[in-house]
Amino acid sequence: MTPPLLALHQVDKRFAGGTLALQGLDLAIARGSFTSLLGSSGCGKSTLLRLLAGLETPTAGRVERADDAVGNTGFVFQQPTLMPWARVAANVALPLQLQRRRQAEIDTAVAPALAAVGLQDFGNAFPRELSGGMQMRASIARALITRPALLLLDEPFAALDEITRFRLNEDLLALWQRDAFTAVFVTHSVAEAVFLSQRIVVMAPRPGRVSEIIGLDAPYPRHAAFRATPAFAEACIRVSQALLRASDG
Amino acid sequence: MTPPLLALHQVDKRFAGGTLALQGLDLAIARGSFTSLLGSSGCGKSTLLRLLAGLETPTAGRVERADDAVGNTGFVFQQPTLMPWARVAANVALPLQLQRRRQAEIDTAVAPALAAVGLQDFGNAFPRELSGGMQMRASIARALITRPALLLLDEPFAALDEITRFRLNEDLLALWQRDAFTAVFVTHSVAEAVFLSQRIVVMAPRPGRVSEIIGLDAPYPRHAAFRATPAFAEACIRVSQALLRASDG
Amino acid sequence: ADKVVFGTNWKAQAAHGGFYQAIADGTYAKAGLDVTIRPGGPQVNNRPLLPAGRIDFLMTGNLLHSFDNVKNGVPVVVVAAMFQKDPQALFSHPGAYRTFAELNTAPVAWIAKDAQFSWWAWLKAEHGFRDEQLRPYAYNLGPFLANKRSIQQGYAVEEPISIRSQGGFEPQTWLLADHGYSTYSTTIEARVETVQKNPALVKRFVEASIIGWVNYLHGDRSKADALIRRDNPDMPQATIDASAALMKQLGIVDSGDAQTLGIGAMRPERIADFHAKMLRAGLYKPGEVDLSKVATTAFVNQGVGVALARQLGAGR
Amino acid sequence: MAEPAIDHRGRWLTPLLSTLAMLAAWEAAVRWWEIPPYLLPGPLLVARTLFENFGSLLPSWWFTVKITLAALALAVVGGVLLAVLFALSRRAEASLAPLAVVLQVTPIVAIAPLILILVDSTTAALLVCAFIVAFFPIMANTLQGLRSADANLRELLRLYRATRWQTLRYLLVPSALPYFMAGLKIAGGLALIGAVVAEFTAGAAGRETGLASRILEASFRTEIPKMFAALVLVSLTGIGIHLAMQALARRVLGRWHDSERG
Amino acid sequence: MAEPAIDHRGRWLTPLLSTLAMLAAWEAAVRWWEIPPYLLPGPLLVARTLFENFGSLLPSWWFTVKITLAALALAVVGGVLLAVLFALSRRAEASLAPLAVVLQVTPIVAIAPLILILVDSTTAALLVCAFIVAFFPIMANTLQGLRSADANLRELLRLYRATRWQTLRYLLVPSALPYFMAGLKIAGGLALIGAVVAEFTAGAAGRETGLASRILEASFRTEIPKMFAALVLVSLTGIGIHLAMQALARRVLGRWHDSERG
Ligand SMILES: Nc1ncnc2c1ncn2[C@@H]1O[C@H](COP(=O)(O)OP(=O)(O)OP(=O)(O)O)[C@@H](O)[C@H]1O
Ligand SMILES: Nc1ncnc2c1ncn2[C@@H]1O[C@H](COP(=O)(O)OP(=O)(O)OP(=O)(O)O)[C@@H](O)[C@H]1O
Ligand SMILES: [Mg+2]
Ligand SMILES: [Mg+2]
Repeated sequence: MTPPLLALHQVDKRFAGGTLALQGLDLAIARGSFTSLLGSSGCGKSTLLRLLAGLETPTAGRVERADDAVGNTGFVFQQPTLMPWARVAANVALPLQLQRRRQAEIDTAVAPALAAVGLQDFGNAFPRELSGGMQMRASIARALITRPALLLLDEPFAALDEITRFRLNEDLLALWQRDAFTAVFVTHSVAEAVFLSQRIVVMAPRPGRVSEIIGLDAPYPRHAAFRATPAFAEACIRVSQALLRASDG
Repeated sequence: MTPPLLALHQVDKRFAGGTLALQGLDLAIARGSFTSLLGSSGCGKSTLLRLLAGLETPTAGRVERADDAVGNTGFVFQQPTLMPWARVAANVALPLQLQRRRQAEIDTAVAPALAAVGLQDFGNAFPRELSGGMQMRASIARALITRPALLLLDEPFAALDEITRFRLNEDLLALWQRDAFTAVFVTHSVAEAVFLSQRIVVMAPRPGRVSEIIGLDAPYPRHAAFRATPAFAEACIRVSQALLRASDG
Repeated sequence: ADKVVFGTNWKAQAAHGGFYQAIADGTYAKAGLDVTIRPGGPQVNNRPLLPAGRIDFLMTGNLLHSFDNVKNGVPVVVVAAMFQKDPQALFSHPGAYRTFAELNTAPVAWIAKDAQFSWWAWLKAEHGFRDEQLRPYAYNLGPFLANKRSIQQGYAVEEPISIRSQGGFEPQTWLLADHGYSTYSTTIEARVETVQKNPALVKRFVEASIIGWVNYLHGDRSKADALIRRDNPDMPQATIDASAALMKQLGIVDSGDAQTLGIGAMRPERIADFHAKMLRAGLYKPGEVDLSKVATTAFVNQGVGVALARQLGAGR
Repeated sequence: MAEPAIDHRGRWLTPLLSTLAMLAAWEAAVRWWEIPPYLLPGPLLVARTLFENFGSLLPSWWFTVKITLAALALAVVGGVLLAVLFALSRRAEASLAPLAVVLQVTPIVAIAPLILILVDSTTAALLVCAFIVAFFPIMANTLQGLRSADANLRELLRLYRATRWQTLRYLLVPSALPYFMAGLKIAGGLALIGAVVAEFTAGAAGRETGLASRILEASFRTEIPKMFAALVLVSLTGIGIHLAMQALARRVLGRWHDSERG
Repeated sequence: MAEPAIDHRGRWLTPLLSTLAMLAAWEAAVRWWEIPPYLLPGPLLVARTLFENFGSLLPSWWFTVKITLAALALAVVGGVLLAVLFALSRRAEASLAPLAVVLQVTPIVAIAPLILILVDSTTAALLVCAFIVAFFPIMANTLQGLRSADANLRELLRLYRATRWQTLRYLLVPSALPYFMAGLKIAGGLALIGAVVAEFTAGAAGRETGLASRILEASFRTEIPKMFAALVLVSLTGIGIHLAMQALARRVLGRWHDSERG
């Protein structure tokens, strides 16, 4: 068996303020897998994602990150996190700039990236001139533009309407199948998690820990029709119940 | 018939950048009603809410706001919009401070307001020490603390897990019935809109305008069981179809 | 007693000794005056305070200021000239230059700002000095000591003492007064209004100051020195002693007319002669300065203190 | 705030009117109390003197302006470089910040002689002095600005393993701009005053003299109206620099920073 | 940045070591080129002179410190008040900003006599001069800070119909704090230099003298080691003020502002 791309061993995370955000967490993320994180607000999903990205260090335990994950990670933060002084196109182009790509290459990459999230007309706008959902979409475009090996998404579609959300869900899956990256996806939507993932990690709060891990074996590619299948509905119910158990426990 | 609390007549809103966010918008909000706004990302929902609050002025047309709405409005912005230098309790207390309430009165009001959104243990934290969903909940507590006559909510629950979200939905309805305020609620969740509202305004994009208005006559109080009724499912389907029509048109 | 504030143009030093003497030994008090001395300083400009009425008398370095006052309609007038010779001098390293005429070949001349606007113009016009030599003198000897070919300005009764102690050599002193710079110095200015309305006060102040100077130069100056050191705590007694000795040796105060007419003596002809030189130096245009308004001799030339000086053994 | 934005004409009219009002009050005070011109000349007299001496003041003004702008440029370069160094390394800050403070608080008057010994050309000495006066606000403000970069954006760049240089270029520098602009407004005035004060203390006379020499000369020679004329030139120059900086801030921050909206 | 935070001991050790290194280099230079003490004394000689003259320098130092702190307090009050006025009303800014600039760029040397005529006590004159030097950075920075308040929070307050005073208290003042602190760092040094320069020009004579008088005296008498001893006192005071301001900033911004993290 190949070693996992990312692995957490008995990880604790306590913040300076004293909050114990995560405790005794064990988790392995296989290369090329699609994992969703579900859990109540404040249970430590974002913190876990930041540990996976190497943006936080654990207070106890160990985080192992394979070499090909480091420096080749796309991250959609929970907040849009755009540079207010740069136009949308420049914001989206930033990761390429940081990789010192040639300007021509950048220009050809940015236009389709914007179009993919429906922002083709707003490349010249400043972030403050976008709606909340549009800002998140710009942030998604930025995370995808480098075709990262590891994609971490923190509630990327929460601010979007269902139609856009469904479309982007399918687009994301198509990309995942084409590029075979590893995805860790935080969402509050059970249906979204079921639609997208191979594995759903249900977290319990106070302190944050893994409550249950639910595997989903529906085959890919999954399309809109999958949402209408009994298997889908049944999985949703299983996950919802796991969530209920996690928040009761 | 009593005049509406808020009324928009043929309102256009064009931003300095040139974007025409709203065009020819007519809308009346009756006193004590619960209205939801649905529409694709960037179609002008937030802009409409800001017009209703008097935070923007229309470029054409008229916005009429009854005297009892002015200065007695609670607003949950799409972003948490907390003061980074103040602790959570102080952030929530701000509206009362501005109304120059006595400190004792403020102290007794803040604790239950925090508890209502599950932040009883975080009154002493700074906003940066909260998770995204917790920040939104603080913002909701702040909007409710003055018991406003008009409550404008811009995707307040988008960052929350379904369990918390369902609970807060019911809490909100209970408050609405007790205090008889007027609510305008922006959401991307069709189910949420159906569960909460008397009336759903479906907006169409580019430029933003009212596409359809769907009335819902399910009686209040509505509880979790309502979600399981055929009437609920049927309404959801109707609204979803209206949304599809709006984004196609 | 009448309250009188007397402003000087520098920190307390031996060159102000006579005035401190008159306070210390009660000469002013005897004249019915309660005098406060307000020292000036390198960047402290007490001069506007006189016409503004914040001080009553002002000690002024040379007559140029008085010419400027008349030219600009400032209603003040010179009532006495305590120094017959201006102690203003140039210094050079020993043996660097043989004659005053050679000084204009010095590569560097450390000259303070105020001098650049007054007698430097005269040195240029009369003695061939050049602006290229100029470097600003911030009353710090270091740059001069460091450059053997440089020259610098200074007070003949002040700088040689510190050059001696810091540089360890006796500088050559070129007194401007010996080369045609014929201004009076350490003059006392008063407002025209005071002179007209209260001449008695002016007379008492001038005459008590003269007596003060006689006593300072020829009598026991220990109490005056104590006052000087109170106003300027870092002034060592040795410097005061050396300075006082130089004043006598160079005949700064008590020479020429002063020996017969008394200290403070002024002659209009000499003022006119000095004015003519400054005219040639281009500092003034003809007719700009009404010489009759520059000074009044009503309070000097009475032989005050001459007898006292002889009695104290002056000239011996 | 609730106050409506002043319309375009108001933007010029208000300061003009208020300046005129102040000048009128000054003139009135001078006439009412009959303050003689050798103490405080009225603005009319100053204006006339300025007009009459304009030809002779102009070269001095130009000299001062040159020193000011050169010193400001040096201060910007030096201050920004130092701030960048400090922002990139706490160690560098800990080692060098004391030196920067020492430079700021050392009175030029005291060290001018040393500078004159070390530096041959008077103009260079003037520049050094004016630079010392002007660089600190740029440094302190830019540093605070570089430090104030958004923590989330900082993490984004860390994630992409941006080099220090990239972090600087793409994040820190734009974040510091509002602070830098405020520092520039302060330093603009300080460079001017630094040029003047430096000339007071380190300046030579002769042909190459600036406004400071004219001020001193007029002061020594009790030509107070002329002194005020020169001071007015200094003030006008300061206001000019200030307006230029303000326009620059508006241009640079205009479309994205809260401070330049409305 | 990637650099690890310096540990607690390092925070003191680094500047100490770097200062010692600089002093050693200075001493070595003085000895190597045999620079005479009347040009540039070595640090050892300066230290000895400082030690020997400590008793006589102490009262002067204390006098300067008093003026500095008083001027800084005045500058804070005046600068903040003016900034608040400007932030609340663009009109007020348009009318009065030119005056503030004029105050900033007018050389004290030139107007000191005028101040001495208007103000009776020398100490008060010193205060006025030092204030003039120090107030502008506070004003400019605080103004920029007040303007930089988050637009969304501004709207929130508008919604609750907060009065101007409330907007100021609950939003603008906290928003301005990071800018104000940077301004304070600048003004701290400027108040000190202002106190020194003011004493040079408006000179307290007689018993009540500060470090400026000691510097000048020593300079005139070419007691350069003593001058440097006094300058060192000024520098140390400046560094002390700077460290105090830094500690204050850390206290005030510590828990919430990006600039004071890590
Ligand atoms: N300050 C602004 N300046 C310029 N354009 C703006 C501004 N605010 C909003 N817009 C534009 O107006 C349109 C409507 O924005 P609005 O925020 O109302 O959308 P929304 O319906 O709330 O979207 P979302 O669901 O994504 O929040 C968008 O196209 C946006 O780009
Ligand atoms: N910087 C911080 N300092 C102190 N405590 C923090 C910090 N960041 C997060 N926390 C705490 O850690 C816990 C987990 O936060 P986290 O952001 O991981 O939650 P989350 O699962 O992402 O929640 P949400 O769904 O609301 O975004 C919370 O209790 C929060 O208060
Ligand atoms: Mg989160
Ligand atoms: Mg919105």
